[in-house]
Amino acid sequence: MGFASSDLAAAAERVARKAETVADELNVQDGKLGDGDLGITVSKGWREAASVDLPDDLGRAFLELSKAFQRVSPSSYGTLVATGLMAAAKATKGRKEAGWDEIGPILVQARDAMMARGKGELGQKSVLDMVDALAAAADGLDTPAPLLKAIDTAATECLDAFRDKPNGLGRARMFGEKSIGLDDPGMLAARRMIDGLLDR
Amino acid sequence: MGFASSDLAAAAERVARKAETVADELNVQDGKLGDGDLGITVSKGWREAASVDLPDDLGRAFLELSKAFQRVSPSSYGTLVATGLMAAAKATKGRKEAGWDEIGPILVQARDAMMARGKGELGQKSVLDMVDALAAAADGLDTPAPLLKAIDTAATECLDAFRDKPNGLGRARMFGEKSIGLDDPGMLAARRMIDGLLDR
Amino acid sequence: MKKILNNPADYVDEMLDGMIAAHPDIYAQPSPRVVSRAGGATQGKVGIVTGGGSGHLPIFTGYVGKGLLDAAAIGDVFASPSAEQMAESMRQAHGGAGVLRLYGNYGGDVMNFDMAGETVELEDDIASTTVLLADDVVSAPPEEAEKRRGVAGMVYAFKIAGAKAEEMADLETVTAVAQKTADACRSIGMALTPCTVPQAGKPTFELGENEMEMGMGIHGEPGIWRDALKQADAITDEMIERLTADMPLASGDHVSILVNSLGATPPEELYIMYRRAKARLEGAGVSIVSPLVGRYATSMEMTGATVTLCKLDDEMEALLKAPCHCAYWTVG
Amino acid sequence: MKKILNNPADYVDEMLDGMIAAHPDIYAQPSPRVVSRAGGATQGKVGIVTGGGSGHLPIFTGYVGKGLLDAAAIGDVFASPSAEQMAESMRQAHGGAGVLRLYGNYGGDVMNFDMAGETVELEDDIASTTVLLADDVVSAPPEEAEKRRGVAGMVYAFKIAGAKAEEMADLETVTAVAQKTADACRSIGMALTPCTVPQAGKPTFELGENEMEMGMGIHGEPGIWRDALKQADAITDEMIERLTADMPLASGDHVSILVNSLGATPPEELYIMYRRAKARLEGAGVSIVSPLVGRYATSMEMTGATVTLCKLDDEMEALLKAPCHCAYWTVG
Ligand SMILES: Nc1ncnc2c1ncn2[C@@H]1O[C@H](COP(=O)(O)OP(=O)(O)O)[C@@H](O)[C@H]1O
Ligand SMILES: Nc1ncnc2c1ncn2[C@@H]1O[C@H](COP(=O)(O)OP(=O)(O)O)[C@@H](O)[C@H]1O
Ligand SMILES: [Mg+2]
Ligand SMILES: [Mg+2]
Ligand SMILES: [Mg+2]
Ligand SMILES: [Mg+2]
Repeated sequence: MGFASSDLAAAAERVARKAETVADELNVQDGKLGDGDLGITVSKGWREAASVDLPDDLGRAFLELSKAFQRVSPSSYGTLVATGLMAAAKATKGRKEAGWDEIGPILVQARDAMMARGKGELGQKSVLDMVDALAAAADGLDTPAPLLKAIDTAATECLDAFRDKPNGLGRARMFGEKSIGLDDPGMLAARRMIDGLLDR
Repeated sequence: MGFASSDLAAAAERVARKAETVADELNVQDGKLGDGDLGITVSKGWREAASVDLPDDLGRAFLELSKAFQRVSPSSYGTLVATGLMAAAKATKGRKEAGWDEIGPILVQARDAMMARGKGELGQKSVLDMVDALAAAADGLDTPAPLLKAIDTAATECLDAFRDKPNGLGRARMFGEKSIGLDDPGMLAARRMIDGLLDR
Repeated sequence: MKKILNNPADYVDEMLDGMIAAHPDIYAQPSPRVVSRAGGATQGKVGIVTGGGSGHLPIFTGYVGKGLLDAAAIGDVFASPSAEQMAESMRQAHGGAGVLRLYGNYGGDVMNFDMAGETVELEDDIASTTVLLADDVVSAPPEEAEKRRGVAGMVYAFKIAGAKAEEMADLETVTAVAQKTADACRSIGMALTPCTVPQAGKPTFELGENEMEMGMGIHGEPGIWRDALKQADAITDEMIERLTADMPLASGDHVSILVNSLGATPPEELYIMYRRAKARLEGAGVSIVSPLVGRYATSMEMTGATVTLCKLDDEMEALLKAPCHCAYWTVG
Repeated sequence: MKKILNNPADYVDEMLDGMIAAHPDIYAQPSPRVVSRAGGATQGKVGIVTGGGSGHLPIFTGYVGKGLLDAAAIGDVFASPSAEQMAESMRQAHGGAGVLRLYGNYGGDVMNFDMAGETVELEDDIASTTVLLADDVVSAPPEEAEKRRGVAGMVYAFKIAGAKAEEMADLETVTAVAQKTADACRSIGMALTPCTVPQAGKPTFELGENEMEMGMGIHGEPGIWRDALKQADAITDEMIERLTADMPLASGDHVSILVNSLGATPPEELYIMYRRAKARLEGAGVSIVSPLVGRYATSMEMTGATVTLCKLDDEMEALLKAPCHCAYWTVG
């Protein structure tokens, strides 16, 4: 048994609900070294995504989610999320269901697509490192509970591992040393979305 | 014995010194119903006036004081003070000395010139009413000490008498009822100049 | 004081130096605090001068230019120039056909410009006239309209009288057109944050986070009344209603409207107001001609806006559309 | 939030409505968040498009006009437009001779404009090129100059490339001139007070009464370093020194300089800065050509200023002086 379009819709709704409550936190975090809009980006994007009626075709469902982000959240982060969702759409095209064990490989494809779009590299303390860490954690797991638990742990470890490095991408890059000690807002946003998935 | 150009210079210096210390108070008072510049007007004007070398001819000495105000304080109040000083210049032209008993009549002439220049009337709660009150108080007195005392009392009484009336001239006019209870800033400035004369 | 300046006492002179240096093709400063056209007075043309305090750019000096003003005398921030500076501006503007003094109704300015007029009549034999802008509807009731202060309506008077003078009309005619324009303008202002006069060093009033000043002047004076901060449409409605109550408009009337920033309010927000004002006016059958939306009469860094309506006849409409050129406004 | 607006979510759309309504002879809005010239694309002319967040007027949409841009896609305040809106702006600008995408180097904008370029190439067969402005010297060291963000230097690129396109030069030529201009621009900013993004509702940073942010961007980002508030001349000196350290100027060089307000800073204070900048540059034997002093690239009601130097060759100088017309800038 894997996951279907209806699971995606339920997940989007949970994440969207969480996004509303963390919007301020993410704006503040983004404002420290950027333009302070990440909370808006994330909450608007998921609100729109959750409001869409998803088709049964899993690939087209991912595509709709991607388009929702493209429509309302064209900032760096929104565009990267849309790019990642597009990769998932390609991977699941024409199917009604996907296995939990596909999550790991889908995350790898999302990560690569996001790197190509944003011309970023791993190790620069961005959402890319987070997706990479989640992909590694998900690898080989084929049931939802352990998978979510692994992802949860990996997200925390990833934040911890990068906190004391300088940002090398996006607006925060300019602040160099000053970014040391601060969580990358894009990574933190991913962490909060996982909180949403876990109904925290 | 009356007063000479040197007395004028000494008086200008005392008033100028006082004007510096009350500039903030007058700005604040003017700011309540106006543009908050009266303290600047008064302090700049007297600073300039006190810095001028006054000729012995009393009329030309008053003219120099008037010109000092015209040069650096062309706001309503500065222009009115300059106009009043011009009237004094006309009244004392060609003389080295004037009697203390001339102060009353000179104030009457200053008042009339100021009314003509500013198209104002008595009773509108402006510096005009103050000059009028001082003129009446000085009338008939021919020695400095009683004259200063009479002027001092008259200034306080004038402020008290007008405080609870509305302003009818200048920027404060627009505020109608709101100006009730507030001293007219121009009257208050005159009161402070008398404080300066009295070395308070 | 959050301003970019050196010694506050030098604010105006350094500003004028920089302005002349940045636009030497448009402005000249023949004597301190007097700005004239770079080319000087036009022979045979009526000269138009204005004057008043600094801190209102483009008003006053900014509007010196072809199809607009010939010279301006400029005082300290929010303070009248001296009578002598005003007299000098009139000498600079005089091309042999007399001079119109066109400025806002403020006590100090009027006293000094009157003195200046008396001086140049005596000393230089210059014939001159006065037209005062008194367009701020909240500053006195209609019965005492002549006591109102002048605000952004000046912009229309400069433009329309300036175009008439450029047609080489005589002093009487230019004065009449200027007076007609002054009579046809109504303005009202509101402010959200104050500004700071450099030499005072602190704002003249304080306002809570959710308050606005209605009936704001352009000199950092407090407004006539204070209100809870409302939405843009509600603010615009109130402003338009107060203006049209004072100067009723009928279906078919032609008006120009100036939605003006007091400085900090960005054009984005002026457009939001303009959108509403246009809907209101056109809803009443009024045609808008040459609308102006931008920073035309300011109080340095004050946040807020003014709205001016100028009711046009055919002559005024044509003059409003005539060419002009200064650093802040080019038509044609 | 001390702003004049209705529902914050409607800020941009109402602003655009008002802007188009106020200047129907200059701008049109063929589809939401896409602004084109009122007359549409010019057949046979290279189209120039730009795009980026709202809240920077006159940037971006304000510079659509003759001798400048053909279309712009506009996002929420300080946020990128969508790739689809950018694609539509390119369709609107396309007159058969291809389209130059000319905009500032910001992550979201670049990702979306790249997507847009791919889309119109596939769907509409429109050839296009990209020139990114990356003029902010403090945003990356010289070795990584291509990572710098784009700020007010855009204004020069719009003007100079726009004039070249108006000469009916081909896409390659227009692109080369735009790139040459982008390479010749250096900018630096400073801020005294922040601005508020309507949908966020509060300022993104706080600053003490005697502090300033140096190396400020135009998106309400904090500056790169914080300093005690200095006098205008000292601020200007530091800015000029940092710019010329990055792009050395020699005696005899021709440069244009843009002293730009981030919004609330009034022209009075820009002129004080210009006065100093001019003395410094001319003191080094550099000639200033067509100086620009005013509000050319803003962050709504932010207080602060940016200084841009654009080193000119003969071609760029002629193009800078060529005619142009939009609601914010008229030459000739
Ligand atoms: N080029 C990029 N590649 C990968 N991740 C990026 C890139 N640029 C930004 N990010 C991520 O996006 C986050 C910021 O997102 P957002 O606030 O939308 O950016 P902006 O407002 O600058 O467009 C960063 O914290 C970082 O994780
Ligand atoms: N037309 C007038 N006639 C007489 N006194 C006046 C007149 N206008 C103003 N005043 C006096 O001047 C004071 C204000 O002076 P000032 O601050 O210089 O005015 P402003 O700043 O409006 O030019 C008032 O309090 C009033 O006493
Ligand atoms: Mg951001
Ligand atoms: Mg005053
Ligand atoms: Mg004053
Ligand atoms: Mg952003």
